[in-house]
Amino acid sequence: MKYVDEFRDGKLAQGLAAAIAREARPERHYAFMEFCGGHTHAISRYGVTDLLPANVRMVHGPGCPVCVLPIGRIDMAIELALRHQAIVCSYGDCLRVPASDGLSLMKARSRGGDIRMVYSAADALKTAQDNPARQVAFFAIGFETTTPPTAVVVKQAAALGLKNFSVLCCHVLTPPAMHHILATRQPSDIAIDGFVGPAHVSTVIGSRPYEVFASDYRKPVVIAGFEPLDVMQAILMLLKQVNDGRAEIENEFTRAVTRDGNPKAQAIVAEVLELRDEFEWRGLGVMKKSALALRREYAEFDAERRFPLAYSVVPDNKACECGAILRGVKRPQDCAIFGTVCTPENPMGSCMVSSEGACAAHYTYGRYKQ
Amino acid sequence: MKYVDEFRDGKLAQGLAAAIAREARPERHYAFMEFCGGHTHAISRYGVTDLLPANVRMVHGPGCPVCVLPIGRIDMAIELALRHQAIVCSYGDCLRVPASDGLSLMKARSRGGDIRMVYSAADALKTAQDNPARQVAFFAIGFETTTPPTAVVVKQAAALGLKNFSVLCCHVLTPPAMHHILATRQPSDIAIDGFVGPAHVSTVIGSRPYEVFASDYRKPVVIAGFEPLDVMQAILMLLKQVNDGRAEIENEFTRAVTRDGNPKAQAIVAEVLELRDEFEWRGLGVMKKSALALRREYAEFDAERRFPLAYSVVPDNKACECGAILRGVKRPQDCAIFGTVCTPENPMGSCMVSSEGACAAHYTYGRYKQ
Amino acid sequence: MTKVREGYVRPLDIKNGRVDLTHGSGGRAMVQLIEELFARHFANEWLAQGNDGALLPPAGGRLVMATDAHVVSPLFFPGGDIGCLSVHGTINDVAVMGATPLWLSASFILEEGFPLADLDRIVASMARASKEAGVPIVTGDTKVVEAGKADGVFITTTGVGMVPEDLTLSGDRARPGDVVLLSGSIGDHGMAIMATRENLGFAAPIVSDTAALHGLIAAMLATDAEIRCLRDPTRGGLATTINEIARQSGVGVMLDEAAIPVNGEVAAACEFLGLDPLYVANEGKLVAIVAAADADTVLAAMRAHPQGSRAALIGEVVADDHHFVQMTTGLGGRRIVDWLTGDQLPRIC
Amino acid sequence: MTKVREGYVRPLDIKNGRVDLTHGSGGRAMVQLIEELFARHFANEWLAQGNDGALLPPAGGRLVMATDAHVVSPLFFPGGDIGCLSVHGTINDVAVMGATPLWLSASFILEEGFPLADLDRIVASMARASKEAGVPIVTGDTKVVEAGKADGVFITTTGVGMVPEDLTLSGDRARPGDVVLLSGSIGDHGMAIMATRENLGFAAPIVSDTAALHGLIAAMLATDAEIRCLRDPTRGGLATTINEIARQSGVGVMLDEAAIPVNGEVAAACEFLGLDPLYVANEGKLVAIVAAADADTVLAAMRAHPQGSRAALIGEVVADDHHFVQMTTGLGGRRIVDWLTGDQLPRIC
Amino acid sequence: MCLAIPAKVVELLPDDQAVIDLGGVRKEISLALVSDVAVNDYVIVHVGYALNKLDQDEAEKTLALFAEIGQVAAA
Amino acid sequence: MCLAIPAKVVELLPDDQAVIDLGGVRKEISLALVSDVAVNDYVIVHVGYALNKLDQDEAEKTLALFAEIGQVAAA
Ligand code: SF4
Ligand code: SF4
Ligand SMILES: [Mg+2]
Ligand SMILES: [Mg+2]
Ligand SMILES: [Mg+2]
Ligand SMILES: [Mg+2]
Ligand SMILES: [Mg+2]
Ligand SMILES: [Mg+2]
Ligand SMILES: [Mg+2]
Ligand SMILES: [Mg+2]
Ligand SMILES: [Mg+2]
Ligand SMILES: [Mg+2]
Repeated sequence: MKYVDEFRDGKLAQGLAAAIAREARPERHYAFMEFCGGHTHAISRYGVTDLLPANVRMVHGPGCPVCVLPIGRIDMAIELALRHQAIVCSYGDCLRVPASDGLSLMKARSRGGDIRMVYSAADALKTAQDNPARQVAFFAIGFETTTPPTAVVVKQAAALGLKNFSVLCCHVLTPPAMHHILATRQPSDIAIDGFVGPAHVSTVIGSRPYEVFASDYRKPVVIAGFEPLDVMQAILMLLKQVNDGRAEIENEFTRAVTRDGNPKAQAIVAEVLELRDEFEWRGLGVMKKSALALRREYAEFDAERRFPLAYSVVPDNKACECGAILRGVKRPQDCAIFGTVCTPENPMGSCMVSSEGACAAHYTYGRYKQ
Repeated sequence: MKYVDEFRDGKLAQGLAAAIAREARPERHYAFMEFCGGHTHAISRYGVTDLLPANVRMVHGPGCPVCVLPIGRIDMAIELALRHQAIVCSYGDCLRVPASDGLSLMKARSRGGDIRMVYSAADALKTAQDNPARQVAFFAIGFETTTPPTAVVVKQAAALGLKNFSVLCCHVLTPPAMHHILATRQPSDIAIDGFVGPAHVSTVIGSRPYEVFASDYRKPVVIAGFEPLDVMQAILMLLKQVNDGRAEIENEFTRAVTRDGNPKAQAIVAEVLELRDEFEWRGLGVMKKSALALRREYAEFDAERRFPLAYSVVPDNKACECGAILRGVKRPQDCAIFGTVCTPENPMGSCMVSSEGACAAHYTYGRYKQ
Repeated sequence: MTKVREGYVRPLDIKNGRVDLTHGSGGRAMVQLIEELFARHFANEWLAQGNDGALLPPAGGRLVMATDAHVVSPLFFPGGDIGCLSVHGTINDVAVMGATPLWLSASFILEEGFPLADLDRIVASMARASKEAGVPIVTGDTKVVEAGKADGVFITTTGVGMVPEDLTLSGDRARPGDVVLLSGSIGDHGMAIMATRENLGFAAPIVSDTAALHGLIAAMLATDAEIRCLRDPTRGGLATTINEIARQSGVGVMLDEAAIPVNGEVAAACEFLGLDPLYVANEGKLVAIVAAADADTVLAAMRAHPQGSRAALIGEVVADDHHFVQMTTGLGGRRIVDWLTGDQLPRIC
Repeated sequence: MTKVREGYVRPLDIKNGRVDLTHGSGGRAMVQLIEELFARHFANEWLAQGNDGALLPPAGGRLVMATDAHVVSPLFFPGGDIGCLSVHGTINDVAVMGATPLWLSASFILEEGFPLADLDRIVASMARASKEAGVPIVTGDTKVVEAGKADGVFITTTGVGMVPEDLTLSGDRARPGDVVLLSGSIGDHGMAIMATRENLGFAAPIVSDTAALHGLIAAMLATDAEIRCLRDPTRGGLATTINEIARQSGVGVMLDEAAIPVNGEVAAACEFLGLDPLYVANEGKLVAIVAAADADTVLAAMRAHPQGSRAALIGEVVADDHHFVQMTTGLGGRRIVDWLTGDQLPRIC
Repeated sequence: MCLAIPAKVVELLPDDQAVIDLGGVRKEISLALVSDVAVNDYVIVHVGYALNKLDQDEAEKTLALFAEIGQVAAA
Repeated sequence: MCLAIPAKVVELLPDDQAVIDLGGVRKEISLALVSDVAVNDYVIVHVGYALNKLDQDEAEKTLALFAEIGQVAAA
């Protein structure tokens, strides 16, 4: 696989590992947060940590869209299926996320909900066209990466004049989350020396939105691809910035990310969606201007307006440390119920749900280190 | 089972058999037609023929409502299910009757038709109430016995204001068939010395409608129950009439049949249904005033008016002798394809379909005699 | 470090849980279902091997192997459920071959959404039936299909048994002059199922006869009488079973209606539905074709066993090129007892 | 008099016919389906006995019994169909126990409306697979359920085989120091199924590896090497199978990612779907745990067999109280290879 | 098809419904087509509807007649 | 969740659709979010949509840099 296999090459990894080992000064510790679940996954699945010196530590960030989805939003999707008898189309990632009353979308299926996994927003639209007598709701979640396809299908549905298609819009934005993490850090929290910045989000929005973090918070940010060598190279670049005393925004992922991103995708999103005043993130709480909703012009495709749906805040399990983990101030193994009560089969918190979640990644790929 | 077992008693049967043997004059042959499939079934299932002298022969008549149902009517029911996507409710007897294109209601089910067996017209009505979003058509077949329940549910549907219930009315009348048989007999046909008249049909219409056969055609008629002893007693009564030179209407089934029948049932039928000008009977052809249709006041419950349905005449298999068998001029074993091409699994003609059909009864119960 | 219980942690919620697709995925959820539900009920040393199949001790003699899928609806009925039925049905197929049933396998096809409580009840019933019969379930399989692609649960069981070298019971061994024995009343299972059908709308105190027959069969074989063939008249009823034997052996059979036991409620329910009890399914009855000289011996052995207390001689084998099964009716006439034609019955086994 | 052919007359319309409820009724229509479709394809002396089960010749040694329900969707896929899969799958479960597979039973659950032409194709494929493997289908059963209560056809097969007295292969025999051998590329079956799924919308020249492995296994056993255990990594893939063995034996396993063969298209399709080939099903591959000293001998025997030409040593058994399966990644790092969690895959077996 | 059974009325229900008994088997049927049916009456039941009352005197007379005929014939 | 793959465009289809190839696996995707894509271009594909073109020069430069870094480190 061109442009995939090369970025997983074991020999190049050895070289990057050696360079990282050289660059890391033995007298100090480094902690970098990889913002995205994609990075978390690459680090875990390829065992990148084993190639890092002991004094370079990676801290998982909040960039897993499944993890930050609050229970109340999944409850809404289940309500669409069970109470409003809509066909609910969902990306596979969301099917097993625990919701209220011991349910999940998967369990709602086994209680009669017509919930279908789709691989693309386009499949959801097609489902609506194929089932004209049924209401079809697309459970749209994801960061800026996944938002443009949702905007495309809403425009298409409008052009087609579909009366049975709507979107339960749960799209969220990465910069507010990064602000939140930096703004809420306490002096007692482990210091974070820099960020591995989003890969595919940045293909859409570009690297420019992260410049403010380098300048305002004096933290180096390196946009990096999701292949393991990309992550290693980003770590090397972060080490150099720290050692040089710089706090800049750098781009390792030049093959896909530019400073301005994809203007066409941005325009379509801006045409269909608008900022919400506020939105609850699981683990992080309510954040202002951190999510998107359908514009009034597309109101008839908004499941929240088409159906009598109300959002309720559902608190997480009390023992769950997801919030602290998502903010990078705790590790999965710091949670009292990690691996005992909370496992990928029976996730208690959001970080255990997606394989990109910090707890699931550690459970699935990393437990041997304990 | 009170009033059932007593009428199947082997010892009483011996007595009646002895009386019949005495009454039958050895110097002549007797042939009686049992009009109803119910009688045919009782004779076959209980082996009544074995208890009759060799010179008393029973000839099967046309009184099997499944047998006389023309293929074109079944095609209409299938069309309701497959083309109009209605739920078709049918008595079990009709499910396997071969229709056009190698189909039957059962096979139409396996091609996706929603065809449901009901035990009662009331179940069909309930199906409509339980499936308000679907059209439900009741495939109403049968003689005067089965007609009143159909009339009842049409009245109920009207009272309930149901918009999704209709009846494909195929109810037929026994007297026209008896007329037809007597009127079409050729001098070369086996003489029929008398009729065992309908049992349950007569509970509804009474014995009066048969009086005309005794008077006009000079044939004795004995109304008889469907238990084997009833049939034997009727045979004895017919023998006596023949031997006495009488041609009267007599009633063996006094426990359930009066001269006037059930006036309440007759009134309900008259209120809901009216005579058709003509109707095709399988094997017997088109007969005037021989069947019923919904009155104009109940037109909205008439499947033939609610759906674009047209009746087409479908000829029987050329080799099939059903017509002659139903008229009592041939026996099943006179048909060239009896038991080879035509079997209960693959019926070619109507008489092989219902266990009350002459060919099926002979195949299922009587073949050993060949 | 955190102590992780082997493989999974939170117990199955048997009370309120439902089968979902993960239970058939081959992953941890499936392992948990197998261990906490199936293995708990079926517990035996062979199943505990935990391999792809069961390794069983040497067993001398010829093998008998029989299999049946069980798709009965409803799953629970008066006198039993799909679980015990699936054990009895296959044990009986092995036993009527003259074999001692030794081992069973069980394979489950579960519909997404099926309540675990019902599954637990069914599996417990299987375990009880297997234990009572002394025939362990030594290996199994579980698959889950999407909601709407099955009907709750289907269970296929396969049985293996051993027959002594000198014993061969087979449907082709009936000879003119042999007698036909029946172990008890007919139609109970099928009518018990029918009575549960709401749309038939009748109520009757009819209980399925589902039972394992190998004990009765052992008692019959112990007489050393000349038993030609045994068979359990399940789907299609007595009529179909007798026709099968007549066809396999190339003979005719003459039955005596008056000798065939039918419980009153079964007869009455058949009357209502226009059915003939000869065609209604049984799950705990057997038919034996026996040399005439040994009829009394075998009948006595049957009657001495609780499952054969109403055993009766119901007919005899006759020469007939057409292989017709005929019957002297209660009325004194004669009729053919044909194969079952069609089927308008609910699913019964 | 009319000569009536035994029991039924007009042949099944295999070309255009469909399964209907009468085919499961136990009556003549069912007998016809069995004779004109199943028995025609499976023809063998044991099935021809026509009894409730098959009477099989004496077979020395210990028995192995294994069963699997097959519910794969779609029924026909590149490289096979549910028919041959149901034969291979159960033969393999018997064979990985070290047994010579001898007999199969087959039980069918058919959905009303299923085209007889498809059934015929499936049964012919089973017959071919059974013949090629030399393992006859000796008994069977057929049930029909109403349209909408199943999904075309489900097939449960049960296999019986014999193991020599001195051979015991079992998942609990892996010991630290043993090596892990794999017979060939992983993920082919599961991805071949996925590629047929319209809603996944990808096209790839991937062919299922469905195959009977008892020939390969016989060649391995003929080396007299110390083979601890064999297993076919089906549902849940290689990862799940290795975890099962680690758990049963109470050991850990360290795999080497670079040594595990994965076909390019399978890897690419996994990339598209975000799947890990370690969790994708195989139907013609086996894993062997072998004493280290015998690794080369067994590997050579495997590679000499056409089904093992790409056999590889993919890891070793280690002591580990957590029974973790770990893997050295292609990158040079290390990760846990956990049990499969959840399942978003189509039905594969 | 014209199958009908004589059964005893054991309970009258609202809406012209009744429970009948035949040999221990009970079923709910409709009395919409008959008048003046009381508990312990026998009715002829067809597709879930009583078609008529069964005249028990006549039934006994018929059976007595059968018995008499048999005796005469045997004489 | 943000899983995206670089794949080669092998065919342009009507309605802004295209066929892409990744290691022998082909899939139809949408080009609605990108401009000026030609056959043989590589695109980053996410949930069935191309998010961006992949700059092949930059990819090669990055790989070359990795190799260089490795050599330097090993030196
Ligand atoms: S282990 Fe579970 S409960 Fe604990 S922090 Fe992680 S997700 Fe939350
Ligand atoms: S045997 Fe068949 S074809 Fe011949 S008359 Fe009877 S029904 Fe018709
Ligand atoms: Mg069987
Ligand atoms: Mg059985
Ligand atoms: Mg049997
Ligand atoms: Mg299995
Ligand atoms: Mg269902
Ligand atoms: Mg198995
Ligand atoms: Mg298997
Ligand atoms: Mg296996
Ligand atoms: Mg069977
Ligand atoms: Mg289906």
